[in-house]
Amino acid sequence: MIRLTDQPIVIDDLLKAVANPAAGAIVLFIGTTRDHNQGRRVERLEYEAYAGMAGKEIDAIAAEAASRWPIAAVAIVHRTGVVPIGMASVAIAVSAAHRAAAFEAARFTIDRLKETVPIWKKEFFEGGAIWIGDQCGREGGFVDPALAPGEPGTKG
Amino acid sequence: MIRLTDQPIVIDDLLKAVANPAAGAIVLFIGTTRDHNQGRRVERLEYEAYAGMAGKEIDAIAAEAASRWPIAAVAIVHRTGVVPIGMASVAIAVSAAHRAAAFEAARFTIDRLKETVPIWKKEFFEGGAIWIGDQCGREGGFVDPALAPGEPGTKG
Amino acid sequence: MKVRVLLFASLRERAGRSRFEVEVEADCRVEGLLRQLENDMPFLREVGRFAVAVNEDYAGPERPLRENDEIALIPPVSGG
Amino acid sequence: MKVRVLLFASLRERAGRSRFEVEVEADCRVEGLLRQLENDMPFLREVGRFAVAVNEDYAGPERPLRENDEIALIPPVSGG
Repeated sequence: MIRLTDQPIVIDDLLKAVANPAAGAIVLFIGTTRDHNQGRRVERLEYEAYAGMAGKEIDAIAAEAASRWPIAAVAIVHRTGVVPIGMASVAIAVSAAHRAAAFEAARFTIDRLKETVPIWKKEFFEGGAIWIGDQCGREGGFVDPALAPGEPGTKG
Repeated sequence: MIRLTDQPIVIDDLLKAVANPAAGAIVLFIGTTRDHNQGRRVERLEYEAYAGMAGKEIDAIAAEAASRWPIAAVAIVHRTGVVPIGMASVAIAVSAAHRAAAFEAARFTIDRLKETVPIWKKEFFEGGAIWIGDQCGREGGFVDPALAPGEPGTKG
Repeated sequence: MKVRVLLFASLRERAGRSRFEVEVEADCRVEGLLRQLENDMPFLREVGRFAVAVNEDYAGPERPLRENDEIALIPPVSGG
Repeated sequence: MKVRVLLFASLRERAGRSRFEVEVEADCRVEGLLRQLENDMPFLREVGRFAVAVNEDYAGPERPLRENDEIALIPPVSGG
């Protein structure tokens, strides 16, 4: 299954990828672009990836999820480039015999993905743009000139 | 949004039902028919509902989820009649600004649905059939003649 | 007065019917109806464990019944 | 020896370039490369907080470099 795409994510492809007659539960997580963040009116997000490494890190997370929970399959796709409001930037599907494992593994996968996978989002809002993540460091970091005081996270 | 259907569940309809520009996260749960349960080879499940009350109970769960978590929308569909192996019997979609609420509300919704909504599944397996749920009561309950010792749950 | 009784799943199969009407006393409560039904369907005693809904809401044994109420016997649910 | 440096996101924009080669000592480690890069890109000092990957794996400051290694400067990730 592909890990990165610059095209709209096709949810049905993920569901098919994890379909399994031994599975009684599928949990799907979709991260979508919100129209607001920290009081800013968001116009779009733009994602940049270190493609080779991102693919490897995503594979590693999938492997870790499979080692920690009794799941049947996991599929992970992240979109790069511009992601308009309401569209999916990331989708994760997990199938398992029982729902507890599917829920927990899906939650783990998106949490870990946000921590380790080298992908960055730039938020374009009314009046400026900001790279999300730079601002949460204690040491400050830098931002584009036009922007409001930033906090992490434009996404679910 | 419809609550009960005797047709295959269309996942895309649920995703559309909860789509919201203010949402950064969608969590979807799908319960599918497993090919095995408690060592029995399952051939299919058949669901029966007390339709009027089931719809009301599903609405009540959706309302409770919305009151307990800051979610944008929730959609719930349960299929009735025969559900073949690998097909969805129930699907729940929740959208929210942030993923924690979406995950928790989705988990709550399926857990509660399994406790309160008057829907029953009959498991048809190699050599017999059994109404799931009857066997988990301390007082016993009854089962079809042909069956193996039963435990609750053919589903995730 | 008349009330309507609905049976589902295992209870429906065991009884061989899914709905019927029954004549009860005017001051009948849920528990009284159940005792009356057990005469006709003694297996209800063995089953031991089912919930009751009156007009599509779960109801306890003390719930008074009214003319034309719809009473459903609800075996352990197993949706999902 | 030569190594390749990749910059992403805010670092890429700030530097105005996304990849370049740099000549380093044969016994150079990650921390040595970073000090060398800071001469050319003093803003790396202000930034203060980024991870480093060598050949697509996260690496610490002591990691020795080899000819043709690909070193990526990784600002706080924000995928998802």
